[in-house]
Amino acid sequence: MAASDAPNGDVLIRNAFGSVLAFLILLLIGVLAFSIRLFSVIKYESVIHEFDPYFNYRVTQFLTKNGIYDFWNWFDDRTWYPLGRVIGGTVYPGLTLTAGTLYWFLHSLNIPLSVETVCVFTAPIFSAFASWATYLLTKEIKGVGAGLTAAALLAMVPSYISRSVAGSYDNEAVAIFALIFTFYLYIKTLNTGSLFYATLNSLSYFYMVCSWGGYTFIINLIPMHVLLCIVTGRYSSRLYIAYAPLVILGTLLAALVPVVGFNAVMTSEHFASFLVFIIIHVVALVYYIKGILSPKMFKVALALVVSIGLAVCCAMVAVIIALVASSPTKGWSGRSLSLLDPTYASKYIPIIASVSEHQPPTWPSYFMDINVLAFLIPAGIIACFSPLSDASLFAVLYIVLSVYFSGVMVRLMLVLAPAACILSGIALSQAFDVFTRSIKFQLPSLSDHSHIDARDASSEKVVLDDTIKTDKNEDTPKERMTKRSKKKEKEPVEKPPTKFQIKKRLSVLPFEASIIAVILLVLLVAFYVVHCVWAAAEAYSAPSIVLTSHSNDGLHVFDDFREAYAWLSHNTDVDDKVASWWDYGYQTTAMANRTVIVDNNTWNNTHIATVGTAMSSPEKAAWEIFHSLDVKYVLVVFGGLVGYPSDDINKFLWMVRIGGGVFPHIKEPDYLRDGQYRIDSMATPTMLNCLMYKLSYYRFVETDGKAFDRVRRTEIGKKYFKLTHFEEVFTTHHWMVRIYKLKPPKNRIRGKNKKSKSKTSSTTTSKRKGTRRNPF
Amino acid sequence: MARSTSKDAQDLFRALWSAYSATPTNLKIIDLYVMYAVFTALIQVVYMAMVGSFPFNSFLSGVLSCVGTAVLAVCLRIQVNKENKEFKDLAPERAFADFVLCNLVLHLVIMNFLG
Amino acid sequence: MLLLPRMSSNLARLLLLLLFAFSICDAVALPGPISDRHRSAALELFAPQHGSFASLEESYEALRIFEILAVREKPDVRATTCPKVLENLVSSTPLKDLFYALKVNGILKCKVNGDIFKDIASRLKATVKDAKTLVDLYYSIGSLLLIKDQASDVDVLLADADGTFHSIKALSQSDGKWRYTDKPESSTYAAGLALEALAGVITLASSEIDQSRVNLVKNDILKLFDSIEKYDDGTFYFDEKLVGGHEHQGSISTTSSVVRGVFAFAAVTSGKINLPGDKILGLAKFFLGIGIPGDAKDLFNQIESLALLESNRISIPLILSLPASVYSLSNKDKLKVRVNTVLGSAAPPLTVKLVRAFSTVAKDSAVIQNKDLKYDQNSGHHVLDVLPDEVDVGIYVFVFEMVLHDADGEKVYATGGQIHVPIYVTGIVKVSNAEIAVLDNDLGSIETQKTLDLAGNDIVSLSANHLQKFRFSFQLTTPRGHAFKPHQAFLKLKHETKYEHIFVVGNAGKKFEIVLDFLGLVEKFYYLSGRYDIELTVGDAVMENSFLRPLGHLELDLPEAPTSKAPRLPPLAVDPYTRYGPKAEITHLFRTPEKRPPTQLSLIFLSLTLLPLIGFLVGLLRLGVNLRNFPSSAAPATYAILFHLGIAAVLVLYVLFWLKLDLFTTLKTTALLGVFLLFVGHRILSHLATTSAKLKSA
Amino acid sequence: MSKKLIVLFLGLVPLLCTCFSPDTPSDRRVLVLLDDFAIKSSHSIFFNNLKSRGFDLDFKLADDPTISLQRYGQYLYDALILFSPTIERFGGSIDAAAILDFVDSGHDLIVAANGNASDLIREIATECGVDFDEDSSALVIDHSGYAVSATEGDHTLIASDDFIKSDVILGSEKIKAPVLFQGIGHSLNPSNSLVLKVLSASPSAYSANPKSKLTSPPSLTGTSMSLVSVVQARNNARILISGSLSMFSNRFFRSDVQKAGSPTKHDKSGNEQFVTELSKWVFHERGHLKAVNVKHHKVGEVDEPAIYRINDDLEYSVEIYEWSGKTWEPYVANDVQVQFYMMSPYVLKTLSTDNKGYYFTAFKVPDVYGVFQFKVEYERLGYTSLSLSKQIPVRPFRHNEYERFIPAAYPYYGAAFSMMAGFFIFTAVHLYHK
Repeated sequence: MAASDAPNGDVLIRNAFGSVLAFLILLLIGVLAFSIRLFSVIKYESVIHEFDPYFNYRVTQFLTKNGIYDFWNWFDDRTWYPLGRVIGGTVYPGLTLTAGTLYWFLHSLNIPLSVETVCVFTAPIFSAFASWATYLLTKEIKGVGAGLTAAALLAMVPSYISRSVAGSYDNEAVAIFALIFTFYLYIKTLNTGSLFYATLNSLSYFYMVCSWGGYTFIINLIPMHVLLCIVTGRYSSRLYIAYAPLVILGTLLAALVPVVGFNAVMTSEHFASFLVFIIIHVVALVYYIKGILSPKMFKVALALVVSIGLAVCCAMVAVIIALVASSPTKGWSGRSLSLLDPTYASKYIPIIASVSEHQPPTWPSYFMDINVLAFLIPAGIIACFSPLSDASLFAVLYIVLSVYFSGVMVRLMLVLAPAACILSGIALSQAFDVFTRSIKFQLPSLSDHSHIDARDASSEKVVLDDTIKTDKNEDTPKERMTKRSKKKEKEPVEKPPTKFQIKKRLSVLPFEASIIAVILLVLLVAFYVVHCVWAAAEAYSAPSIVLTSHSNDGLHVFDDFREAYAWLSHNTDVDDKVASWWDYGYQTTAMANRTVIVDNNTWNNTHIATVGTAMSSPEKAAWEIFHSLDVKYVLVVFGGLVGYPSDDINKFLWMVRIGGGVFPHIKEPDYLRDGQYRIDSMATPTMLNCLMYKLSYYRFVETDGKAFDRVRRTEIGKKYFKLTHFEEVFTTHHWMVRIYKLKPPKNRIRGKNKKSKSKTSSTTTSKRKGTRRNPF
Repeated sequence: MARSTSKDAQDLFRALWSAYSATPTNLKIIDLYVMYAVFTALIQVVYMAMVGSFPFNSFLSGVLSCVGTAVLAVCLRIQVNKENKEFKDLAPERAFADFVLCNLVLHLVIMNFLG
Repeated sequence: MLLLPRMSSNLARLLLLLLFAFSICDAVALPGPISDRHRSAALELFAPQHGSFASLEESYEALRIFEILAVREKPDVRATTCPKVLENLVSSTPLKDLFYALKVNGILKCKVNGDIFKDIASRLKATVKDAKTLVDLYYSIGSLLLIKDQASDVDVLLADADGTFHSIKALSQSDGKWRYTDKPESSTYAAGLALEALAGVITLASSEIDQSRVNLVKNDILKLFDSIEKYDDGTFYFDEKLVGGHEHQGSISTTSSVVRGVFAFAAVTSGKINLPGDKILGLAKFFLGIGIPGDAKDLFNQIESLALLESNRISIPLILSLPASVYSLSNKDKLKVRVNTVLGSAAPPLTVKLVRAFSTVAKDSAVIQNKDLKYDQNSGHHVLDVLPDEVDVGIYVFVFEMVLHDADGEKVYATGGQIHVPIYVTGIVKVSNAEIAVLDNDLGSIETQKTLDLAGNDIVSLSANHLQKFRFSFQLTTPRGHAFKPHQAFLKLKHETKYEHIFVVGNAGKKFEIVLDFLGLVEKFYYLSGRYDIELTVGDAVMENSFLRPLGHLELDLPEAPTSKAPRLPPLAVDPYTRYGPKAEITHLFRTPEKRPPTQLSLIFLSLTLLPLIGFLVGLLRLGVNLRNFPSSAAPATYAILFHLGIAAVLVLYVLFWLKLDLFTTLKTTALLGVFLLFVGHRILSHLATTSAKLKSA
Repeated sequence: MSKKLIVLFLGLVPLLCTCFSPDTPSDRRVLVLLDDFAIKSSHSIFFNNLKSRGFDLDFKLADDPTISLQRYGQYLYDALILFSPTIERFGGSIDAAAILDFVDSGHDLIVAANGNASDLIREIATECGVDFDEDSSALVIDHSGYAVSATEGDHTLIASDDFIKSDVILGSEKIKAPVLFQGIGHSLNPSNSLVLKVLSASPSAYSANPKSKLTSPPSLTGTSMSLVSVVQARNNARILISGSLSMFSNRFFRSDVQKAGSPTKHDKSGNEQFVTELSKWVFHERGHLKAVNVKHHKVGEVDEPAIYRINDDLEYSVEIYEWSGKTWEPYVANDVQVQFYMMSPYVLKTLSTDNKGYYFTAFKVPDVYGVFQFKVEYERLGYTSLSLSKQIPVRPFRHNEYERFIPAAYPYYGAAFSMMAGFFIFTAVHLYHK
């Protein structure tokens, strides 16, 4: 199509050259995105990280072994004993299916990779896809240059790396790609207004729904955008085509995913889309009538239609409100409620608040995760406003929302990252654009050096770029592509030429300033790159299953978790039930292959509360609870010896809260000495007698004479005690995992009499030795 | 006042009618198609209101298939409408092809969800 | 000596133990002599299986017992046993069997001709000469003895009696015990055997045995008696530590073997072995104390030893026994005492003297001093006809003494000096003017008072609150009109929830009174209001009319338990019969299926939903739809048809999918059809496009 | 006598021993610990009775330094009789802990105490849940229920006839004559469900020192005081604890008995029958159950599935037998129950039986998925407790097991298909209309 309006051959050639170059760059970006995530494999080994990935891994294994239908109907009786869990119905299958297909594909090509390998490398691969998707999306918004920059930025943005290093086999790894791609298709549909893209859009939305609970972000963001367009009077029939089919098909497809099911229409995360769906129809009708009527008649019509429309809307709103009110938790599931009201979770749902990644982030974490992008975002926003298209409006909306959400939950940084990349990509490219152009105008002399006719501004810029730009191969094609893209689709950006004129006139900056600015920008980018590489190498590629610590006497490796799980799998019976706090449930099932009571899929609060109660009860009560659950072994994680901070004692208050939430006899204040949580001699007796304390610190004093806890930095309160209902069966090398066995019930019940003193018995003996009774 | 509004309404409708009658037949066909879909949807909603939403998935698929059809038809109508300047360069046949594709997908999903 | 550690322990215990020690050493129930129950027991223990006993040993024991006890209806086993005896005599059987064969023969007097005895005797002499082990010597010498008095004409005299005597004596130990062989471990049982054997040697000696040796043996006997053991009831016995290699002998068989040996030896030696009489008496008591043994061996040993004691040369124990040690004042019992020999035959003329009698509570004040009991000829009892008035109900210790009429009897008989016997003098205790009252707390003003006759069975019902007191009192008087303090005087309050509270009713003189101040007791009563049943238990060992009777019930209302320290009730005993037993059945309630509308309705609406389709078609016709645009030329037309067929195919496929196919086959087929559609559709659509373009241009 | 030597020999050789095994539960080799060999004679009737029932008795002095319960980690005896009330310290390797381990490893125990029972014996009893009167000089006294006797003046010789009503423990034949008892009483912890009062004192009985005056109420009085108790431990080891050693003695076996206040005079006490029946129970000659062939399957199928679906119909069956001392006889009862259990019983049904030891039932799996258990927990007075549990998961419907083609949904189907039809028509019309 470029051919259609390319005036002459060499432009054509240049365009072709540019596109090839762009393609190459994209390829490189892909490679970068993939390779920057391999630090963990290089530094450690090719293992699955974290907790959830182990579950996904296990599920994938099941899928590859038993096929898709068994997976769909998988009832897992080895978790959540004795309730069991319908995996097929409660898991987001996207990731698993993806990996599964990958696996089958590879095997059909006779590439015998193990399931684990596939799982480990799924995330990097998809992050490459994600960066390409970013390119596409940004291209739709602001042209090729911005696209490429954004793609490059996203390829190495830390917050995304943190979730997608090789081995962190988690939903987000795939979901981010799906998210961006969906947005891309939405914008694409919006720009072209073709049903074909609309279909694709809903399909990729389906994939997103399969992959991650975050799909609600999409199904809320897009309606908002539509609404915004309508309000700002930017309604166009393309908007209708982009939106209406998406709602219908999307909803249907979402309802196909078992885990979502009827929620796609029942819960109120989705209501916004329906509301907007109605509104857009009304608006469409209005516009239609406006189109076919004479303005004067239209006045009348407007009155009528609007009134009707309003009536309908009100009715609908009423209905929706009613639905919301009727549906459970006011129709909003806890997590999304905690989105809207940051304090909600900590107030009502401790189990959600207990997860660290549900905590609101701190400012450093912003800097850590998106680094300089944080400063580029505003620039990007400004850039989006000149000029404002539907697409750029979308970008702005996206960034605003995601900033808000990320402010609520750390894990939503992930949603923020692409937006940040897109906008800063736009910002950067615009900035370079401006500076370079001004530089060019400062140097007319150079212009005749150029052997290219100066008719085409962009073409000249190319040469200038060649001479000046450091990162030329990033910028030269940009302009071209923008031009081509602009040429390609007429409607969305019909005023670029005028824009260019304006730009040329306005942005004439002093030469030195521009140079310095460019250099500064380059430095900025360089700094960003350095930071990202550091983050990828150091911060985010530690598989929390194997820990290392650098101390003065070199590197220590703590492989206790796998040691413990191996012990379990070798020394316990296959049907034994292992109780632990839910964080370790997935790993226990996946690595030790033992039945667990609760795991990281926190679907049953009561069950978790039961375990929490047991952990915070005194030994006997705890024993009874565990016994009623047929628990054979209890596993606790204890960092006090090596100073591993995220151990059960530090999580203990959450157990108390969660337990207390369901069983009122567990009261948090009983475990706090005037408001603060301590385990030293000042701790409350309830604390010192609860199971968790005992199991963690049993025999701890034997390690060093005085039982000094390296995490809490204090000596523990109660050092010498015995366990009556539990017996220690295994403790790992660094004491990080301790496994206890429940003792069987006592064979005899002892009487009440006290044990006799030896003194009295001695006297009685002396008495009795005197004479013996005649037995006859 | 009421008279005036009713009168307005009357000649509004007259005007509407005249304006509408001007529309080409193929658009009318589409409109008819949309009407048909909408009515089918309405009947189901009535039925649901009467007997309750027991096979909810069936109900959803039934209604949504109608609504979807309608929506897609509307999209088609927008695209093939000669007056619509936005889609001058989009060939109606291309639009139709997309329409068919979209429909086929829709019905596949419906069938899957119908239970 | 023993006291010191006790001193160091607490004083209460000391007193208690002293009491205990006293009560044991000075008051023992005396066993009576052999009675008919022994005879019946003997008969049942020695029951011959079909006419004969298992072994000769057993048959000997049986016959011997029957002989001693003079059992009349003894089973006649002669016919079956004699053949056994003979065969054992003729054939060269082990010494033991030979020995018992002879013993049996000694009783049954089977016909055995003399020369059998002769060669047995010669054989035995040979064995005696070169026998090493004690057992062999014992049996052989015993057999010789038996032959001696069964066949007088046989010469059984030992040529080298001294040598034999020496070889036996050589096995003796310094402590008076003997060894079976030359192995070191010694045995008391063996001592018995040895002594018996020595006695045999002495009798069989052709020449007089050196007296000094005999005296040595006598010393051994004395030493042996130093190792005698004593039970707390003053009985003496010999016991045997387990000896390796030899089967272990219980105290009965050991003792009896010693008795056998000693008396046999005493019988054959001139001069007296001066063993203390009380030890002999203690042995007698021991055998009598056994009562009736459980198995034959013990019975045999018991009876035979007693028989030996009955007629021994050292001292014959006399047994003083009381038919009853419990005397009821109410039915004027007489205090009877019997004196017998161990086998129950009459004692020599003597008078039983009641040295003194004192109550266990006041030990030093005797109620009776030197009193002779009158001998009653026809009953053979010594009777104390009337108890003096000082003797009230209570526990006493009577001290008896036997005074033999002929002076030198002391040497022959062992009377055991003063004999302490506990006597329980019981009687009916008078229970009088019992009254039960509820008082107001501070000023003991009586609110309700009831008197009741404890002898009868009348019931009171009272009510009180926690501010009041409960008083209950009664009097106890002995037949002699003294105050009586029963061992057991409990007042029990039992709540309807089965919680019991027991109080000891204390006394001042005759008057027993208990006052319950509920204010102080609410804690103890677990704040349980409601009906309390009152029960009185009065009982004592010497109180013939001990009773336990309900006094009625008390409606008590106590304050609510303060929530701060609500006393958690101790668990009540669960009735074991209700603890088990089947539980109530549980059946699961299934979810009720959603209500279905009537099928007709659905069908109606089905048709309704199809109506719009009709409407659609009709509308199409109304609009005057035509298919003029259908391509006229062949190729596009086919494409068109194919295109629509394709769509139809896909739709049909969908229907099939809904009917039976599964997702993946459907998807695959759809993909295929899709490709086809793409192709065909592209052709037809492009064709249409060009035609329409032509039209425009035209 | 020589026979006993052989017995002893057998006892010492663990290889030759017929060990206490689940398929023949009753005991064989019994160690008897005495503190005076005379007891062997004075209680010979009881011992002979045991011998005649085929037990190998091995008599030892309790302080014999050579005694030991196990050798090479294997027990030499199936049961232990402690007739050594006064023993303060056992000989050899035995101590209280050893004896309790003996019990905890499923062996049986008979303990007899008397007036001056040692702290060791008391402690063993306490460990088994029987608390003898802490006052070491106390005896059971009963001024209303004593045995009339010319010689026993203080009423410590008690004629008790308050037996536990259980045929399995005391045999089907009623014990007519009262049982003579002279010794110390004990109390049971009411919350202890393992211990049973076999012979309990009369309401007027109490436990005190007959020689000293009472000041405070005695700790044990009335029917709450127990004279003879049995314990069945959780591992079905059985323990008999009697406060009176002489209860087993020949003298009491033989003597006549007349309960105070009752005119009838039995010329033989109930001791022999009582003790014999009790010993039969203790030595597992009675009341020992076993369950075999636990089966469950869907109705109409034979082999048991790995997992059930909700609303399946299933059949459950089990066979229960009782040990008669020689053979396994079918156990007949009508109150055996099975639970279908997940944290709480969802179904609890009484099994129907064919009176030949075969118990069976059928029920519908609840419409709740999860990991269930078939639980049979059968506890009856005097019988060994049966506790079978079998884990079985229950899954929800598969995606294609739900009901389809529901009449109520016809209109929706109709609509969907009419849409498809309409679509088809529309394509044609739309394309070719001119």
